[in-house]
Amino acid sequence: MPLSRRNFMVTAVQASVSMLTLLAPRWVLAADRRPAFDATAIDAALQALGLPPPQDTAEILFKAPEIAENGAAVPVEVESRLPNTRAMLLLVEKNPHVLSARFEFPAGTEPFFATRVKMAETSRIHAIALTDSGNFYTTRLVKVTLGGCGG
Amino acid sequence: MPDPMLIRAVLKGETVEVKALIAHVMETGQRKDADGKLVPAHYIETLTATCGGRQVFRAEWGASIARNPYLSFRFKGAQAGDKITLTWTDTAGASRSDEATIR
Amino acid sequence: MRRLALVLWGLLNALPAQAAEPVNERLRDSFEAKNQATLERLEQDETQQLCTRYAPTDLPAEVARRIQSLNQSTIKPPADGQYLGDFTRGEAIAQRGTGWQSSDDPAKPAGGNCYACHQLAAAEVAYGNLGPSLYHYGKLRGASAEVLAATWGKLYNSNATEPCSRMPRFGHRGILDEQQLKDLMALLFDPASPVNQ
Amino acid sequence: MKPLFAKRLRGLGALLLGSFALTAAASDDALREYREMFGDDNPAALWEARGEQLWQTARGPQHASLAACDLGLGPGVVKGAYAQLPRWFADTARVEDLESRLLTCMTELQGFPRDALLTTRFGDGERKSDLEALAAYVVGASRGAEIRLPLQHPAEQAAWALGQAAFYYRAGPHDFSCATCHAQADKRIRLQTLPQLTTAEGAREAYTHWPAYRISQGELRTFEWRLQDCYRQQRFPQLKFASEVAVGLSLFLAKTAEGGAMAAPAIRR
Repeated sequence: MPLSRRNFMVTAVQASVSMLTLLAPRWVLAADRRPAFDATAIDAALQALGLPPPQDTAEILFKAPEIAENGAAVPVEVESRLPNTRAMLLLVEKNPHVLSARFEFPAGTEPFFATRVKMAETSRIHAIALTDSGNFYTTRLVKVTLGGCGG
Repeated sequence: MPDPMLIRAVLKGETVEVKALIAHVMETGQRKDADGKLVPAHYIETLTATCGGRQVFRAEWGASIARNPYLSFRFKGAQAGDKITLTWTDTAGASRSDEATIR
Repeated sequence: MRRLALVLWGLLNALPAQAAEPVNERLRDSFEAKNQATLERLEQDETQQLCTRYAPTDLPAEVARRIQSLNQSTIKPPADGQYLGDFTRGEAIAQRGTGWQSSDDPAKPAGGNCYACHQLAAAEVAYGNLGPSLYHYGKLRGASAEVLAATWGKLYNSNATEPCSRMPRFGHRGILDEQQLKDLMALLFDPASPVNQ
Repeated sequence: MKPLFAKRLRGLGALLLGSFALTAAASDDALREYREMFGDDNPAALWEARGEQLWQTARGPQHASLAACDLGLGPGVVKGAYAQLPRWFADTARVEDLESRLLTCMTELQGFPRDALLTTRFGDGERKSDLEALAAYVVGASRGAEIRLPLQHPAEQAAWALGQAAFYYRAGPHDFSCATCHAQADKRIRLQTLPQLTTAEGAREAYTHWPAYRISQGELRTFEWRLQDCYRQQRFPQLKFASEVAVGLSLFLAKTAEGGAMAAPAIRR
């Protein structure tokens, strides 16, 4: 819930951007997506990808640890149960650059991925599924703990 | 020359489960070395998987995928004995392809 | 010949109670100075010598008394008589684990790394258990002159009351300065400190 | 991998001392979840693969492979060798651990200058360490092997005694020794479980899982790195690589862990 309030607030600018994307081809070229990886906020990353704010869903299975022993590698496993999921995004809200990854699933490939992501600090992680009938997200909060005898 | 990827591809029913470990520093450009100097960003930007001439998976990454990346995905339409090829390209223009046989 | 001597040395020192002094020289050969962590750090004061010599067995009563008196005399109360500083700064000191390592910048203030071993504020769940929980420290004990002085003494030189304590002698060894100790005192005693919520 | 992490976490039930112990117990479950999610997919395998390649390739000024390197079980025998190190080697007339022995083989057989090998003893990102890769390969070939250290040679007994003395040696600004953190059961620093290295169970838990892929560094680290980094955090000067204390402490802990089955390279925070 806080995600939609805080990060996906639809401003007039964004609304017009998403209107444009309706007219644009489904996928922008890969090279055109690179600037999204430099975005420092979630709404900016989505805007750079020409995506409208996604809706909350329970149809994305998102496995992430509640507490990470180390932020250098946090395992995540995501599976979409939404029909016709073409791609998924992984975003870490508090990272210097919020967009971690984009995965594309051609026909015959399951909308599933597992990887390990760096987390600069305790943060929400968002998984967004891009489907034929719109974009949907789900969120996990991962607490990154401090460790060790020397800080 | 980058080190080879370690790829496992196992057929479970109709689905091939692929798991890969990739030797790569995935430098964010924000880390300082022992001398306090910033280590320049250097990370894998794209990774594709092909099987029988068909692209079955594509990943685009930022610098925040963990060092020595782990990746798993699943696809249908292949048999045991088929070959799957993974190819990555990084921000320095380096790339590497490795192949595994589906078991 | 040298080898035979080593062997004899090894056999003679099979008991840890006898191993402390001769090992000093050989340790020196196995270490090298790095940045602020110079070889002098291998030199032991009398407390460290005694604690090493009797590890891991129990200290004889007279040795325990000797260590207590050696350390009791080092405790200096705050110059202005004020024990309590700022608990917000105290929390930061308790969280910080760096300081005094070869990899640390000696110009930066050292931490106390209290959470490595103690529970303090309830909000921090990543705390260790080598030491007792200090949650509600002041709330449970009050802040009488005796309690303040005893706690200051514990922070300043833990070996004055507990010989060979695992806790560093923060004041005596100059790990933390007087103001930092006061800030930690505030973290423990201030009614508004997160420790006492 | 499951037993690895399950074992580390055993005994934390004893923490139920007060209402706030519940928080610690809850954190503990969550850490188990984090550790288990890594499964068997340990990047250490990348080091093992590179190390095997390095072992077999003719390299160095003398253009030799390490096929003639004797790790204690005869020239070229890698399988099970790590589980019987450190040990006395007649050719060098010294007790050597794996790192020290690899240095010996790489200088004697391949002709690499020792100083150059020491410069890259620990890898850092793009600057890879051949020693760490070779260690990963050799240790991986001891998976399941039982640690056996008969200590029949007097020099091995002397190394054990030095290791034990070093373990209890208390010094530095913070008065730390190895025993400060590693001589009691069921203790943690922050959320990291501290193995009790004075018991067979605790020493096995620690020793059988090193070398390990260290998540925080994204590097494979050997046991000597583990010791050196402990001393750094003890606020001691730097432990010299392949020094008497490094070998002695390794041997002291390996002896305490005797009977345990090697399960390295593992994965660690």
